[in-house]
Amino acid sequence: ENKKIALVVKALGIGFFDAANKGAQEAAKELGDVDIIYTGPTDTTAEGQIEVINSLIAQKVDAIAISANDRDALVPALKKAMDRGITVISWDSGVAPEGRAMHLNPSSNALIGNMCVKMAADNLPEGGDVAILSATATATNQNTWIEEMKKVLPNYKGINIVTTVYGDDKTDKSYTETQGLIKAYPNLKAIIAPTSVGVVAAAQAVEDAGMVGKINVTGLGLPSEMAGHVKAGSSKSFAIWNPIDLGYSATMISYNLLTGKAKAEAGAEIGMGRMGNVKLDDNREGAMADPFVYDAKNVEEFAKIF
Amino acid sequence: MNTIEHTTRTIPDRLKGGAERILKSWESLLFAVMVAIFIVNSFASPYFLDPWNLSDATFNFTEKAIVALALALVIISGEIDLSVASIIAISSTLMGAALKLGAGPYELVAVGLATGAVCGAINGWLVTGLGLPSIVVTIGTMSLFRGLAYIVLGDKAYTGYPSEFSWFGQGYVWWVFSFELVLFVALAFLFYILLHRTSFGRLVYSIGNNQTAALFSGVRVARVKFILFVLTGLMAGVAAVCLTSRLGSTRPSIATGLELEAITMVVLGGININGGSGSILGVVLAAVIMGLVTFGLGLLNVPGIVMSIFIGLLLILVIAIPVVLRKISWQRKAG
Amino acid sequence: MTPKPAATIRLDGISKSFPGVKALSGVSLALYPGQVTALVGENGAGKSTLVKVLTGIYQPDAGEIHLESAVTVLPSAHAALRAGITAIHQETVLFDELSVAENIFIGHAPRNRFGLIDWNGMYEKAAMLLERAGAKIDPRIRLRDLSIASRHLVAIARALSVDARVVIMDEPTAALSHKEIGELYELVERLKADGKAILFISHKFDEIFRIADRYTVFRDGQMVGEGIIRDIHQDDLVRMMVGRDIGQVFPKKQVTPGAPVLTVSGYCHPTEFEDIGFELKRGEILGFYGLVGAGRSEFMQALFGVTKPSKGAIRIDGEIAVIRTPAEAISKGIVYVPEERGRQGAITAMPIFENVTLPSLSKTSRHGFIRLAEEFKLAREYTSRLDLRAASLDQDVGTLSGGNQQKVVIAKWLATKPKVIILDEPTKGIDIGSKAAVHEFMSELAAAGLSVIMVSSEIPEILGMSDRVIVMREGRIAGEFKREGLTAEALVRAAAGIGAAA
Amino acid sequence: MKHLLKHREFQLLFAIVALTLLIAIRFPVFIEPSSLGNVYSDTSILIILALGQMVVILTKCVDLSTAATLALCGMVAAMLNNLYPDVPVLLLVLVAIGLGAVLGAINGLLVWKLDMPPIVVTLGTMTVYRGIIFVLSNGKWINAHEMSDAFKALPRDHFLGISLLSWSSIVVIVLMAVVVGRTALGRSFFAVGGNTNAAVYAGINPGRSRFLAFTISGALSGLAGYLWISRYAVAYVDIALGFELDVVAACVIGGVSIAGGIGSVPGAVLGALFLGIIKNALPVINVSPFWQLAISGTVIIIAVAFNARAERKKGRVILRKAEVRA
Ligand SMILES: Nc1ncnc2c1ncn2[C@@H]1O[C@H](COP(=O)(O)OP(=O)(O)OP(=O)(O)O)[C@@H](O)[C@H]1O
Ligand SMILES: Nc1ncnc2c1ncn2[C@@H]1O[C@H](COP(=O)(O)OP(=O)(O)OP(=O)(O)O)[C@@H](O)[C@H]1O
Ligand SMILES: [Mg+2]
Ligand SMILES: [Mg+2]
Repeated sequence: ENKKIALVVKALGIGFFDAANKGAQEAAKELGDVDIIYTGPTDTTAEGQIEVINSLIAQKVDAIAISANDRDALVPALKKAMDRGITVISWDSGVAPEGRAMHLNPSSNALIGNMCVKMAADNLPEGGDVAILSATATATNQNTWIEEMKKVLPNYKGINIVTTVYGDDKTDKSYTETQGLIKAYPNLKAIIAPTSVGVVAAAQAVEDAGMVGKINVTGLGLPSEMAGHVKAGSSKSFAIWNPIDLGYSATMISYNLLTGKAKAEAGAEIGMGRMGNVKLDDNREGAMADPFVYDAKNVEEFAKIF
Repeated sequence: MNTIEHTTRTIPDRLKGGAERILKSWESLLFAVMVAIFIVNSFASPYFLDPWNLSDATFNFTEKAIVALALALVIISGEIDLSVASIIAISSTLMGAALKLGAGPYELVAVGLATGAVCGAINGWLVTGLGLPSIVVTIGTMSLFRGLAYIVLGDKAYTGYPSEFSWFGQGYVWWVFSFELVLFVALAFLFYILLHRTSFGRLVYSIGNNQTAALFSGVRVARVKFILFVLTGLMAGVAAVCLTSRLGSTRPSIATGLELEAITMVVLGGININGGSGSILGVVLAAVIMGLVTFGLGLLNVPGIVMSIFIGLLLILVIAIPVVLRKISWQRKAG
Repeated sequence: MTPKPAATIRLDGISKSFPGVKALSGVSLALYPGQVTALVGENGAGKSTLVKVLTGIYQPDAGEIHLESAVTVLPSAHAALRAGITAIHQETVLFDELSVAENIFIGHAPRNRFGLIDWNGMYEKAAMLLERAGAKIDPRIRLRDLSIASRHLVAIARALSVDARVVIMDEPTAALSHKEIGELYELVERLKADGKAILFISHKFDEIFRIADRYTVFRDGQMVGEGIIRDIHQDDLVRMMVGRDIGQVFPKKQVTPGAPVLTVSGYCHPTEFEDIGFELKRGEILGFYGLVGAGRSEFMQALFGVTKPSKGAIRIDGEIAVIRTPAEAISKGIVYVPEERGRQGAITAMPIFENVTLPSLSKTSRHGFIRLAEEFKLAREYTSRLDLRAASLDQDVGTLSGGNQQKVVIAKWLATKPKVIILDEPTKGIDIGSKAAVHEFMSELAAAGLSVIMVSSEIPEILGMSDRVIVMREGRIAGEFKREGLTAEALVRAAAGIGAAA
Repeated sequence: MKHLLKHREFQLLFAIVALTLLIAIRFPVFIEPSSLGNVYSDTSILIILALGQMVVILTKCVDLSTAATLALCGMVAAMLNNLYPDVPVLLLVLVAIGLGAVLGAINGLLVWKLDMPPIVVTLGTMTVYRGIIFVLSNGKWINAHEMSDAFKALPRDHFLGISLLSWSSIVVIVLMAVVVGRTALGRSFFAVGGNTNAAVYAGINPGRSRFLAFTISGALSGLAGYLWISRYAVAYVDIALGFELDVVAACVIGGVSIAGGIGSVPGAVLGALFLGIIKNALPVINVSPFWQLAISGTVIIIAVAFNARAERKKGRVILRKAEVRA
């Protein structure tokens, strides 16, 4: 009997998560006795994820690895899953500690926050106004990163964050918000969008407004989606961790936990196959790897992969 | 000089027998559909026929169905309320705010219900007091109420609801019967009585059929409609309590899109969208059908959007089939 | 006897069924150029259905239509227009939000050379047609700003806008007042002179005998007779139509009015009526006469609490009463049988018994819970008192004939045991047989001690039924008359505002 | 002047100008020609959809499937472009319009031939059409670099200093003004919605008129689908989710009566512009994003109340004296 590991994502059809699924399949092949159930709601809501979790509990899966739409709202449903003997971990976007065995951060939040500001600052030797375009106002990881960005701000002289707007991970809303930023802040020099949907829309809006060279869009994006905009010059660089590795690692961790090869406790080290080990902190959280920066030199190469 | 014969011919009360009525009714069609889906599900997935799983499945529809019960009355009266999901959002938000002010579980429930009722009253006043069409009023309040939730909460969330409070959305009354399910059954029974067994229900039907004639018959049309909107707000408040308790937290985006599912339930349940006819039993059956379909497809890991294709087709087919059958039978008679 | 010319249009063996009703079974009808054929029959005899068959709105189940001796099929209203058949329908079939010109031309508007609607041409032609119909109306204004009579003139202009061989008029005078009716007669004469074949449907016999050349009688969807008007006596025509004799037309019982029940003083409304005051006694029938649009319905509706008066007071049995809603009026014993039965009176998609008990629900229910047995009992009692004809009490009111629907509405009010019943045009559009029935129980109600207010625009009815008559003109009381010695002329003068004859 | 002010359209125009000036007081950049041009560009799609929705509402129906139709047509156009980058863009635009017309016609047929309530039909097809996108695309996105440059360029190119996106809405406005004002079909929409029964007597087939109204709405949604996808250079399942309510709101603000039979092309256009300006201006004038929803909700309610007052029957005047006084 194969082990059933469910990879639950924020919403189906997002390139980032499809890539993570690739990694999960790779891990399953490596392990041999694992079936991956790749699932998630259609739009990014907690209620949708709860329905998915309920049907996974009913199917008696062995493990659930989830990227959460809401840090808190999923806790009761996931608790129920754990009560019924299912191993639950979160990855990418986390769940509150009582709702999961452990959480796998793609990278450490502090590193991501710092990286975002650094990418903006590297192109602004004299400093200048920077705006943040986030996803939904409730997105856990975005909010954490924005906090981290604000923390490191004093280290970058002259960089001034003027506002944070929300594109709700919708292209049209992100686009309109970007247009609004361009109009409202004539001195705007850079837009940081720590979301793969927002960063693409922002780059598009900057190009359409003829502001290429004046405003630099940076943040977190997928090479395949950003390649065109790097070429067009609206984005000089952006960062991301490798989603394939992330899906791979989440699957490996789930497998190790459910087979009892590892325990999710503070301070524990859990194996992630080819990705090495992750060390858990007091909140039972760990980081996979550093974010990786893409620019005109390497983006084409990676665009073919994810 | 009395030329009109006063025949003492009495008119019989009813012509059609009860059995014939029941067999030909919409509810029997829905019941057949429900049984069919149940059987198909049992064969399609080995996990379906498990009491705990079925119990989990009820969470897929109870909150929406509670709202749908009251919405059904509003729609029978010829109006509509698109703002129910937003009322849930603001109710939940104010419950969270009350929590921060130190409210206990029962005070939280009171805040949730009261907020719902007040929002319903606002809708009711705009529709009956100012005489505005309910479809556009509630498109407006839909944005307004959710917008208020965003103003209060922004990117924050309320968490840390007390564990006693979580019973409303997660607790079980007995064995596999959750509090939500029991509450829904009880409310369905109450709404059944209200609509089909009280004079208030009769007034609702009369308004939906012909508002002017109802007014000219002494029905307090505005008052009845106002009460219906308040009732719908109140039920949205009930749903907000359940949902907030089940999620254990509040975000302003809570319950997005719930209004369309509730309306789909009402329409699938055989309530005439133009008002005047329909029954509570139909709505209950439709709720169960929708719950079974989504749960059955969920067990097969069918993506949610594909499920919604099924629901959409079901909606069109269930309404179209009787029409087509009637047309065919006429043609036979004529030809 | 005039030599019989070739018929312009001839219907043969036309049948039409609706689910559950056979509206027409094998009827025939012929219309001749330059002649007016009157079509008479009880409510529900199938007259309007025949009109709809002739104008392509309904397709007959069987039978043939011969247009100038060629068999014709009329698959749509458009086809009928092209075939030169035009009609003024019984219901107003116009568009409130469109301009007068468009109301006249919708469906066949003049086009310019690009195939687009030629608005200017349309306005010009509309103005011409309106003049022909005897109306002074600007074709550019919106229909909703017109009075009811003007609307009918627009409907007539619409009928004239096609170059028709056949003109059909289904109860065209029902909503017109004296003066406009006269103009309509003139128009009919002109159409006759132009050689048009005219079908004229009416329940008013004086008018039929005045303008028709021929008659055709329908009963229960069948043709039961036809002939030349000059050769038949009114009584025979009625007998043919109803299938029995109608005795006394106005069976008014002599009642000595008792103490005042309702006293109205100084009732005003900003735009509709002003300073209305009168006294209504027990057992009295008080007639309200006036031209169509005199404001009688508006005043009655204010009395019933539908609209709010700006000033004024009423006393019921000597006590001051305030009525703000119909519910209050009903509880004080005032009820109103409205003019527009389909819209304001009956709830057509609900069963008879539910209609009857709607205002009495508090009596038939206990603690707000419905008791069906009580409801059926109440409904049975009052419907049988009015001799309602129906298959069962749970039948939808919409499936009843017009006269029977009216009975349901009246039964509904009698079941509340009112003190004052207001009947607004109680016999409008009702056939002669049912009319007698309505008059009969109106008289019985008064004899039983109820006070009746009867709004009517028909002089014979007013003269025949009322103990006292109040005439309204332009929202004010123009005169009050005792029954004795009251003449039609006096009424018309008061209603039209012509000074007393020398 | 007084006469002009009585028209809803002029009142709305006045409100729009006042609103724009108000914004300009705080942010003068907002009324620079290029900025206003942008706002119009941004609102073009809403205008196109509102005009389609208007004819449907005129016939006493409502089309809740516009946004889903838009998304499906846009996705199909994007997929075709992705698969066959050499197919001329104009052909793809025609395909999008044609597909939209077919989807609209399906709504129309269900309403016409099966007598189903339009709100139910379009509620059903709304979810079905969206689901089809998922099935077709397998939930995948089509990104900017997967579209040909010509495909993306069309709405961005300028002609006489105005973007082709704006031009497309201008063409649609002119076309719809002719259809609604000067053709028998257009007038039949008013007739059917104003008094369905009377329309039958006037030789109009209400079912057929509704069918055509839905088809027009579908075709315009199809066009809007292409414009949307190429504008934002991305296609996925949830494109324009919930946008149908904005479209209905634009119509209602523009004075189109939800009860049918009342409305005008300028009204619908102005309604869409009003909503567009608010949505564009709020980010500019620095209104917290959390306030935006509540503000647009309030605006809709106020607009409805305002229109209802204007529409309310000015009671018949029987009393002569009162008439003189008034
Ligand atoms: N659309 C319909 N559906 C069902 N029954 C109908 C329909 N139209 C007419 N009927 C029925 O057909 C019969 C003939 O109706 P019709 O309207 O032709 O009567 P009429 O002679 O014009 O009466 P009136 O004098 O009251 O106008 C009636 O019994 C009526 O109820
Ligand atoms: N121009 C109009 N616009 C809208 N409704 C009208 C118009 N004219 C008449 N009506 C309606 O048609 C019905 C009959 O009209 P009518 O003119 O008879 O009313 P009235 O003046 O109150 O009454 P009456 O003729 O009984 O004195 C009334 O219910 C009235 O409200
Ligand atoms: Mg008739
Ligand atoms: Mg009247």
